[in-house]
Amino acid sequence: MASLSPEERTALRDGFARLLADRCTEKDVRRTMETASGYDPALWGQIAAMGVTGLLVDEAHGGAGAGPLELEAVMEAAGAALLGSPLLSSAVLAATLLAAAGDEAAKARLLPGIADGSLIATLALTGDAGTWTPEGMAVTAAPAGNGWTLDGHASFVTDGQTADRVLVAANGPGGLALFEVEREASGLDTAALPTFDHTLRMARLTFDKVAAQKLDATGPAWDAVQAALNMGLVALAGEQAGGARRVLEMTVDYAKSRIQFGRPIGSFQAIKHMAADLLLESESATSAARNAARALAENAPDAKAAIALAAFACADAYATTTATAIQMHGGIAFTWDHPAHLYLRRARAGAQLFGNSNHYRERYLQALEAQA
Amino acid sequence: MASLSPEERTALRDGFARLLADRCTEKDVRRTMETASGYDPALWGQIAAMGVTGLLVDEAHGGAGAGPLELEAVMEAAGAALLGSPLLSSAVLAATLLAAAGDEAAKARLLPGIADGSLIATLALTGDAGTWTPEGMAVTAAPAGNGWTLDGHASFVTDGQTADRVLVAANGPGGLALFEVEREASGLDTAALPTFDHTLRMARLTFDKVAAQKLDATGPAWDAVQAALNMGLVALAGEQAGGARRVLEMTVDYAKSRIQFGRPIGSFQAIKHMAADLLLESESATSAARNAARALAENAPDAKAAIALAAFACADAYATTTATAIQMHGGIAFTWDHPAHLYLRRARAGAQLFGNSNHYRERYLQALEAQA
Amino acid sequence: MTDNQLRDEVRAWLADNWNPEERAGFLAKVVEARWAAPRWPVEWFGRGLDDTQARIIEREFAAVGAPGTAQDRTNLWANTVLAKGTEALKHQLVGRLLRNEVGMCLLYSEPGAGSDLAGIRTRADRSGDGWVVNGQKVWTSSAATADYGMLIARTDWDVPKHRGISFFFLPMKQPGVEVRPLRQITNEAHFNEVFITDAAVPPDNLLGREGEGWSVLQTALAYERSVMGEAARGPRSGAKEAGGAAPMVALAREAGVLADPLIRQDLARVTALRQLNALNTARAKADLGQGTSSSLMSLGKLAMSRILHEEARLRTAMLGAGSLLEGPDHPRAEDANFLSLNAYFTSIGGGTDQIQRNIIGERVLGLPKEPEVDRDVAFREVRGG
Amino acid sequence: MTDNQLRDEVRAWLADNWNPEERAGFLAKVVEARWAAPRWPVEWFGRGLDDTQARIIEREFAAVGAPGTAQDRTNLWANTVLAKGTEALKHQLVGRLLRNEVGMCLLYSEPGAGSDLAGIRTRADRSGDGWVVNGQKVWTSSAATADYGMLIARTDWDVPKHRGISFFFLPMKQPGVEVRPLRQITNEAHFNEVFITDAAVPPDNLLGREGEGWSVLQTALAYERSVMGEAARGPRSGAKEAGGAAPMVALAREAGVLADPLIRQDLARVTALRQLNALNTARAKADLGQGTSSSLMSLGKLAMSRILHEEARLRTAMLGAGSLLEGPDHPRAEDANFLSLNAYFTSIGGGTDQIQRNIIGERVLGLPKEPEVDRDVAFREVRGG
Repeated sequence: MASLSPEERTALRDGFARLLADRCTEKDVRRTMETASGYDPALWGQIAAMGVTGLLVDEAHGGAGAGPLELEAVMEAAGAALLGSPLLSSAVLAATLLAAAGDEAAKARLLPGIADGSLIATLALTGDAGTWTPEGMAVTAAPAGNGWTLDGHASFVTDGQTADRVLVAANGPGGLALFEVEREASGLDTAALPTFDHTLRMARLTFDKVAAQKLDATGPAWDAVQAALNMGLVALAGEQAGGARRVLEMTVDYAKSRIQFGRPIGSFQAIKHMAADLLLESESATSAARNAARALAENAPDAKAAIALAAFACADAYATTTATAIQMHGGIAFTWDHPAHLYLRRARAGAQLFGNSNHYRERYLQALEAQA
Repeated sequence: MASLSPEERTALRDGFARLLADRCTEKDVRRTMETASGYDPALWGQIAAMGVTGLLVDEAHGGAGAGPLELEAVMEAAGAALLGSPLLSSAVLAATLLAAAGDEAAKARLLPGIADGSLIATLALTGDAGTWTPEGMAVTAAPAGNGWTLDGHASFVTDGQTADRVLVAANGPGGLALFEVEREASGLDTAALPTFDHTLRMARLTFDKVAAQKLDATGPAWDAVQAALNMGLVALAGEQAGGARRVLEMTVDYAKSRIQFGRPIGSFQAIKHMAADLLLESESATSAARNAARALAENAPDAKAAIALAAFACADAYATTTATAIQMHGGIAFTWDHPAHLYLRRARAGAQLFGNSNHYRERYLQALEAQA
Repeated sequence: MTDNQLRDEVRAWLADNWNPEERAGFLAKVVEARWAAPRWPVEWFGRGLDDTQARIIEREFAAVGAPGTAQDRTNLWANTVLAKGTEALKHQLVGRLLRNEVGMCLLYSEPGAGSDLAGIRTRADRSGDGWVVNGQKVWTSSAATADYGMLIARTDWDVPKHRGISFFFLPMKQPGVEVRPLRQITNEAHFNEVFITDAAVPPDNLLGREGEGWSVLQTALAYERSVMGEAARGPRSGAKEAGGAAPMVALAREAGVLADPLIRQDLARVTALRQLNALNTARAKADLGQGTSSSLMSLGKLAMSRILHEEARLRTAMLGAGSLLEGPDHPRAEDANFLSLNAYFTSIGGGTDQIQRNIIGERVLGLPKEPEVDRDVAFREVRGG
Repeated sequence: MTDNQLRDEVRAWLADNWNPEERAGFLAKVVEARWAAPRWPVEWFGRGLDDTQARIIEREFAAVGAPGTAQDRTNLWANTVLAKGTEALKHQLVGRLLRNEVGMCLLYSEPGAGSDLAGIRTRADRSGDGWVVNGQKVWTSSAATADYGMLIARTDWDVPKHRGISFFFLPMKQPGVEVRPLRQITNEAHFNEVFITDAAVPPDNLLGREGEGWSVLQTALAYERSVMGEAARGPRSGAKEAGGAAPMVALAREAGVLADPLIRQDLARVTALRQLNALNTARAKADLGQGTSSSLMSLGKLAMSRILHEEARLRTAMLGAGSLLEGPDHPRAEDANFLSLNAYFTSIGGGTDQIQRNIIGERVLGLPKEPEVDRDVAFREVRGG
């Protein structure tokens, strides 16, 4: 995997941040979150043109061939701007799964489109339990003629209603395997799920003898899923760290300008001390996210621990920051028109998206035990 | 059980509090905690004369025949004053165990002395694990001639080094039973345990064929132990509530008088808000302790839940209050000569004395499930 | 009249007049029979009873489920008018307020005056015998249907902030009063913004004297806080109030997580918070006899804020991924998410937790106040924003 | 000199002079060879090197485990004298301080001046060419053996508090200086109270100018804070510092509670706090290059305070009833209890957590200061207590 230099990485992140500052304002976020797809196709095109959708795709398939460090950097900007888009589903999860599975034909078929943004893919990995573990899957595969058919359901499928292709983990006669399904496939029913985070899109898919193409994975299917989830966790951690920092900035700015009792509320210790504690939270989230990216990029011995740490530390820090920020704003943040709750909703979503913090604390401890 | 009127209860508590204000000052506490026995025999005599040692003993055996409500009230005063004494061991745990076990001969033999303070008794209920459950016991009993002998060990025996009699829960051929052992009994080795709370006395007892008298219990032995522990928990909860209130008072007084930056530190929100949160803690502890006393006195359907609630709520509130109080005092409370750490030590001891807060949260939930 | 005679009289009256199937007109009868505010004097719909006898009446009404009594304790509007209104206003409104014939709203908070309520900048200027009002109010419920708003406005800008405020009954049905719904964080609109432009207040609608509005407000606020305390809302899905332990334990069972040791600890901890608050409240009531203390209310409100946030957090934890969803098809997620947001109604509304801690620290514990930079300063010199 | 030449020189010197078995006299050789403070000018034991080259020297010393270099970064005393001392004091002390021949202590805090250090009331009055000092200091370590104390004392009572302070080197070995050990909450006595009665300060021992002591102090305090940060102590039982995850996980295993799901969550949470702080520190260092920021130190100190309290709490939870005990026969209980108390050394000492939050809020986040009632007021008018 070709890595960018720290300077190139900063330039990429800053360029992306500038694009979002321009095209993903709060007004844009609110407009976009009311649409069915949950993303702005024009902005998506610009993101693609900048190379962000192809960040993780190797150069042979039209991508930048970059890795977790670059991804984490752009996700900080995406999180700060509350970008609603299929970036996580397609450019992170699907792209990583395809690369990890190693089916060359599938890569050739899908990665170029993912890289240039013209094709949106997503993963279907869990049933209604939403556990993101092998036990949580609820699709079965059966051979049918030259191909396969899928039955069952998958839930919490991000961007499931807009994805052109769905990569499905299903249990078949030979154990767990990965399958590619077209959106228009017969027998596939896609029901949009109403999400508390309005910038997020999820669907529940029902499979009734849906024709599917099996990926010819070079290793165990679950390893590829794990690789995708690990990359997804790094992306999510970056998003959360960036979001937490932005929310803290907003809140500190408000505390400097809001006058009560004849002085800025930020001069009161109650507010000031909450801000100080949040700084520690958001700085820790940033450190954790970047450390996870570093460890995954290096495939370091501590990667498992670092990713698990980032998963719960960033989720918790984002939740704390967004929740405290509303309290610090007072009444104004209790209104729909103030952006604070949009961040809170995003934070609550991220805290459950691939499993909760307790789950990742347990994984972190297991990794520490293995190291010790 | 004869109950005092609320007015009589208040008078008893106030009279006891006045005695302690006079005879159990911080200086007295510090002097007494350096002694081997950990209590002041002269003060003990006055406490007995006031009727506090006989509070739970029935009138037929020289006591006041009062109950949990009266006990809780005096323990609030004891906790506030950091009284070091065998009150809990003898007048609460041993007195309740004897009454619950119902061996009339044993009652006649021991209760009058317990009531008038001339005899100190304690319980030996747990081994080195310190679990205060039937599984945690480590003494076995065997018949020997007309009597019994005990073997094994018991740890965390409060006032074990000073008690004239030890009531031991031991497993024998017929299951769990209760035994009375004399301090001077041959084969009984009593090793004082150094305690972090210097106002507390504990010993580890080793039994090597120690002659013991079996209590002729009218019901299962564990029921009597439970009755004693429940009474002990109410006493402890009262002590913790009273201690927490006193520590908060001390801290608020300090915050009013300590000047920094040209004004009392209690005028700063950081200190003021900590104090407000502690008030909620200590008020809640008081409510929980009194509610547990009420429920036990009435043998109410919610008694199990109320006692478990008090056990963890009071322990946690006391721990929080004493820990925060040190922080609020700043440097002066980091000195040995300031009393804050004495309360912290007591709070840390109480939080483990009959099992920790997690244990009682689990019991509370079980009680709720049973009610629901 | 002995207690027994009174009990007999109210019982007989209720037997004759109360029919749960036919509520229309009942309130007027209650008022006419002088049951609505029995502690009040005879000349104002009352009977001049002491608290003990008034409680007898309340118990009898409660026993049959009849509404309308105890308004001398609970009717914010009528109490305020009776205590502080002009004779003309009292004659005009007290009876109608007891009969619930007047729509009312509160015009206190402003965008620039939240925690610092005395920092209001809505102005009331003399105009003929009355006043003309300009400014903006916020967090007003029922504004669209209200006939009057209890309004605080600044009438004197040359004295320190608390001393220049007056308290009015503002007629709402006039062109200068514009009501706009305020969409809350929960996507509901229970509140409004009220824009006031040259709205008129008649001479009789001043309560207390000009410049004494802050003290009139204190009387009224005690009621608002108690309303607030009861207003902490339950699940949106319509399930009964998440009161005791049972609903949370039941939810854990339904969600299949009751065996999870982490959830069990959390359940015990959170349930305990609610129970402890109930015990505190009961103890405070017993200690105080019949009175209530707004300071202890502050402690209860602070506790309730924590309870609501913690319960919402626990609900979320129990649902896991399920909490990602919302809407009527996902009622448990809807509850958890709604309650997570609505908890701020209690932790911010009616005085933030931070303000409550100030109140507890100063009024209950006697800790000294902070230096006040806007004290003893003419309000027009005070920094706003 | 190129980097390589320098590296060769220091390596050769160390090879000739450093023998870990024979440390006596080595420090004097380091000073003589100008390795002790290579960033300092040649006239003051230095080489006038830039930071990069000085780091080369430090790495070579570190590689063989030799002490004595880097004192231009780490020797609080020598740096302070060099920066602010009179020529006479510099000649008298700088060399001896580098050779660690002078016992030193800090005379800053007072019983009445803890968080509010500028509120000191120890006075230094002119007496002949020098000063005579009266007052009381506290939290002084090494006072009993010190030759000098770095002292702040008030020399002008008619200006606001920060402006009337001067900074001295007080000779400790004189009759007017009485040192009494201060027994800490942990039952140790690492600190002292110092009672100063008519103690003399010679004319040359003023640092900076009279009334400029507060700014001299700021220079010195930056060093003290960094010492503080490193001073957070490990278990009393002598086990190695409770650094990474391993010690806590090992302790859980030994205590037989590693399978307890509640302990497991707690272990992960607490271990994470320490790891996150290490990551923050590493990132801050990388971002800042070679410099250090006292503001980020405040964040690290605040984090460390929480870490130490939480680790102590977790140790206690893992031991259960075992934590009731203390003493050498119960080393794990001794550790848990000692650490529970000693955590206050970090959360109170060197600026309480509350003061750190002020610093972070104001200096890092740029939030406005509180109104200061003692600002612009002659100190003799300021309320003390």
